[in-house]
Amino acid sequence: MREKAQLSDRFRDFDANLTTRPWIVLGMGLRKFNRLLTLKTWNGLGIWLMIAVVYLLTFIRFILFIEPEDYPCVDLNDEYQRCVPLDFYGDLLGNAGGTKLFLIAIAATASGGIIGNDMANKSIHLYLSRPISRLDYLIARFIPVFILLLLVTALPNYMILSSMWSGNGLETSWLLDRKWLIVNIMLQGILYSGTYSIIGLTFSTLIKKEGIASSTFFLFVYGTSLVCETFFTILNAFDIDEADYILLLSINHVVDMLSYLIFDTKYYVIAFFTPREVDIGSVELIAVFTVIFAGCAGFMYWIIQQMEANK
Amino acid sequence: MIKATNVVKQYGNLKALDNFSIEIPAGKVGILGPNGAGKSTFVKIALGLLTPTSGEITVLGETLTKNTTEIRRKIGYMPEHDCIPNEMTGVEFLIEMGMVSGMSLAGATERTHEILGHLRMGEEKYRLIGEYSGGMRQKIKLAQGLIHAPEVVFLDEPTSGLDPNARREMLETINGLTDVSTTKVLLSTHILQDVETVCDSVIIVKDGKLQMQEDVKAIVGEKSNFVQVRIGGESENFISELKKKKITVEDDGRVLIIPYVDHSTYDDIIDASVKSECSLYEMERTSQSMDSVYQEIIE
Amino acid sequence: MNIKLEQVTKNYGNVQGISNINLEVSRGITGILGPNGAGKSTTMKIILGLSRPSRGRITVNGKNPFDDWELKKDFGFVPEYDCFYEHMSGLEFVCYFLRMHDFQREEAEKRAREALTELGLEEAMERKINTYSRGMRQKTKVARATVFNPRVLVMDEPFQGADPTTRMLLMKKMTEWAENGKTILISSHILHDIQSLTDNIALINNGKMLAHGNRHEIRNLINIPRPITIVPVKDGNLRKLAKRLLDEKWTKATSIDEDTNELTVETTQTEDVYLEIPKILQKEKITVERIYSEDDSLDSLYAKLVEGHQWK
Amino acid sequence: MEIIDKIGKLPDIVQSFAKRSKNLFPPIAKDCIYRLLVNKITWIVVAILLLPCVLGVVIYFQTDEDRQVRESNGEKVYYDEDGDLIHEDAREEFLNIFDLFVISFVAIIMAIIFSSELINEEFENKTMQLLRTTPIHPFEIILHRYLAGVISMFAILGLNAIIFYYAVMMPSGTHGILENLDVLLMVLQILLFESLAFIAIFCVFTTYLEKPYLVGIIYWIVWESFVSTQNYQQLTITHYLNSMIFNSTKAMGWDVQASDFNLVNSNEEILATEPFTAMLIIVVIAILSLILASRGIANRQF
Repeated sequence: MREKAQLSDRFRDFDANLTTRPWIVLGMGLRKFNRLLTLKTWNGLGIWLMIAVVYLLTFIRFILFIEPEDYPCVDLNDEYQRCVPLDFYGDLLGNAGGTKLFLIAIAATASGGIIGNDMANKSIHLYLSRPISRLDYLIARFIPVFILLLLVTALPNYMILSSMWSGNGLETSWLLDRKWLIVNIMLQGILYSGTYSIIGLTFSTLIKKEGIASSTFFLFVYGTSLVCETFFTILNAFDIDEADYILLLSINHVVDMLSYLIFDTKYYVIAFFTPREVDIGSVELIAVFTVIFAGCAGFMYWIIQQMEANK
Repeated sequence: MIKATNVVKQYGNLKALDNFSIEIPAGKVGILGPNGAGKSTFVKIALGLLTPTSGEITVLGETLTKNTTEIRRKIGYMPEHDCIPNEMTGVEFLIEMGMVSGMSLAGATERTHEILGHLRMGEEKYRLIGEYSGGMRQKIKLAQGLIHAPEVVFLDEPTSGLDPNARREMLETINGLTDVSTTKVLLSTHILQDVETVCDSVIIVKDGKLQMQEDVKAIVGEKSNFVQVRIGGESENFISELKKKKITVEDDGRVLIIPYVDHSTYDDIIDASVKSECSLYEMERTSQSMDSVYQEIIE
Repeated sequence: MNIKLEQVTKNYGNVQGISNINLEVSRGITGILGPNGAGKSTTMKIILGLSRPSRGRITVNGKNPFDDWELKKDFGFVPEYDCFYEHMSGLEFVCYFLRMHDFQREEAEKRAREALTELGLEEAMERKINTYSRGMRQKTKVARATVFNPRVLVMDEPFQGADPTTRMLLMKKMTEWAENGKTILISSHILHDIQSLTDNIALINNGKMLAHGNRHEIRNLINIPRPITIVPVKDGNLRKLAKRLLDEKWTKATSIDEDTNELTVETTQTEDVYLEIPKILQKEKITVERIYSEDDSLDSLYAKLVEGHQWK
Repeated sequence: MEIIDKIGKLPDIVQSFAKRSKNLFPPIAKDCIYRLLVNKITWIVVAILLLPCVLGVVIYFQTDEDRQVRESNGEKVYYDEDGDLIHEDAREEFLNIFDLFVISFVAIIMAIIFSSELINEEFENKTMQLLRTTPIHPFEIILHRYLAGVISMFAILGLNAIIFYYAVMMPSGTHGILENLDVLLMVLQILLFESLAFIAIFCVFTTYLEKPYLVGIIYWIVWESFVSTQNYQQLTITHYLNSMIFNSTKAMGWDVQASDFNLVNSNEEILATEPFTAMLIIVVIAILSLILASRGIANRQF
């Protein structure tokens, strides 16, 4: 009896000692990140495997076979350049040789159930009844995918950078001359990670089943990119100048173009084995990107807003 | 504890709450009402999950219209539907919920084990929630509402889907809550017997309006003017025996209802049972139950 | 309709669902009780021909419901869980299943309207099901299962989530249907409801049939003394009555609660006691206002059986 | 003996099914088609399907000025800069893109999506249990859903084919559009048989498997994409579809080789099946699949 009474006293006078909202959100995100990388589920295993593939590719394709003097950019012909940080995001197929396929696959696997599962088992109602706002919840769910993607976008690029730096004898001046590169790689990483995570989250909100959401995301992003590129090639065969605009339909290409914009390089798509320049104004590009990004974010927020109201 | 003045909530043309004013006292309070009467809407407004179309509501002395998220630190919520993920263990899930409420890892862990101990969950708390039975799931749902030591906890149909044993256990737990903590309980349910056993006071809501607010003890226990009798053997003999005494009997198949005049009615019944050689299983002057009160108010 | 289960066993892989269940139901309401996972739903599904028993025989009017799909026009099933085409309105949903029962379109719509109106859904029936509350869903399920006038009605937790008004309405309907000769099997966790609906129950625990029959008969099977509580009107008679009852050979013990003015008698005998006590009361001229046996309620019967008591 | 008995009863059963179907088919079809049309994934597929059509329109406006007109028999016939007939070019583009993109990619994905929406969703929503307590034979449950699926899939893809055909053929004027209607008809025929075959096959997957998506996609990649180009390609549906295209185009007088459609084995022997036989085989496979699927539902334990 004595013991029970003690327990009851502690129970009664318990002081939860709650922290503030930013910490809750950050903690939620980090814990979810931790759960994503667990080896206990097939999803986690798959993500680990794909991360391994990305690093392997980085190591073989970029670290071993690129001469330090070719870094970061080398002229492809008179007009176009091949830049390693850009090439990294290129297609695995074709002669670009990059990791995009795996990046999208990782984003699809990681983001598929991230909100959809909460909606399917209705635990979202519990999260929303906690002292966080709906926007906080969205941010907390955005963080893990975003961090995960940064691990496979910006980080390998920095690894290439540091290996090139060591190839150049670890001189500080070399690094100081390429300050812009360090910033650009980060910007680029954030751009890719942010876009894929928010689109992934949108699909997860839209389709409540994890597997279907993942595959739809993959088909939507990678499929449209393939289709648009095929059509771009065909249109080019007909010598149509406005063919460039068809690439705006593919999120992949929009992000690619933005990333080329960051590096201030001419964007090209390989059609019939020759690079063809794609010339779309930066204003249009940023406008399209903003529409996509804001559309996805707004849509998710709207769905979450609807959650309780229609119950 | 909760005070609402002229709260209106409108969904399109539908008025879920219509000029709803109430002052809910502390303790264990039951909310009753038909489906769609506005119970859930009220609870969700009080939780800050919905904003009322107009009107003002204060919970624990704080106005909800200003800081809807902050007030949730003081409120626990146990939803009606099944809403816990299958792929986590009970302990993991509760710690996660505690930390989402803003607790530290150590605090949440300690509290989780304390609550689960209090709810009499043993080693199974380390198993995946997907393997739990309905009663255990319900306990986890209750525990997540209590994890951050809230001042009020809203329980939305805590006994739905539970088998009789689990239901009894759940009711005992809720009953004991006020003994071991300062948490106040607001319970919404469809099972009137639950309110009878658990609550101190009861609120009945219909069509978005408050119909009644009363102490449970005051309503249950008032005697009615009927005696209920259950007999074995030939009931025809028994009835005709009573008819000789000019007493009308209503037979609803399993029990007989006999109007009560005074104590002599009891003697008449016993007399009739002896004469007709029917065994008398049960004789009782029916008292007012939650059922009859509820029906009276709703219809 | 005559439903007969003989030694029915059902395994799910290595997990035993139910084992050696014998049950015969012909008409009226039968309540199936038991804890969660005891095998109530499995039994119901076997009766409905939704799953095949691993061993044993199930016959409905002499036919096996699993193979005989035409037999199923007599089956109405109210499942425990939600199973709707959420995009349909309640009316469309009921109509849809009426069409599956080979009713023509106009006929189906007329019947569906009638059935839904009868259950108090006349306003909601044009609305989509995904806007329904739980009580309305429950009513829609019941309407769907009864609209084609089946002879067997199997209801798994029909009162779940239904508000008291709905519950009372459904209970009234069930009594009506039972009087019209339907066979109704019903399971519910709220013993109070079953008790006010029927005395005929089947108790299942751990996949085994514990008892089947009238509530009172089942109580008589349990081999423990039954306390009967008597409340006299006047205080003075309390001790007198206690003393008098102790003289009887079937009295094991008596106890008096002064606060509530209650006298509790523990008896060894069962049936005769209920005849004897009124006689004694009459002879001694003691007026009592209450005679009851707490043990007789379904609640306590359930607790005793499920917790595993001795049998005679 | 039992089997012989069953076969003896078959005409009666078929007759009673046919009679009942008048009452059963409309509600089921209405519900199924509605479900398929409001499905989000269907609309994503439709959006992807519209891309080629947009492309065709863009090409038309771009090449508008370059083409040359000659009058013959009062009809305007269009030629390109090199003096070739535009419609002969365009019809080949039409068939190539449609074959590559729609027939061997989108249509199969769509069949997987549709069949799992039709059958698997019902298992998950547990409405299948309710259906199994109604006096309706498992074969009828599957048959009417299947027909509804075939109708909607054929309608969507067929409409898309017509729009795409029009978009691609626009540069060649009315003459070109009318001249090559037989290509369109052939494509529609292929689409019909493809819907018939694949929805039935994926229905079998959905009735027997918990997660039919994965198996469906593996089946598509391994069986219909890989095996269909190999020596034993007669085992795949794609082979029969290809044979139908090959034979029809040949009959239309196009210059095509069997190897264009992978209809050769490793010894360069032509494996193409006669078109009528191919159609028959597809229909038989569909019916057998439906019977298999209905057995799956009948034996399913809930």
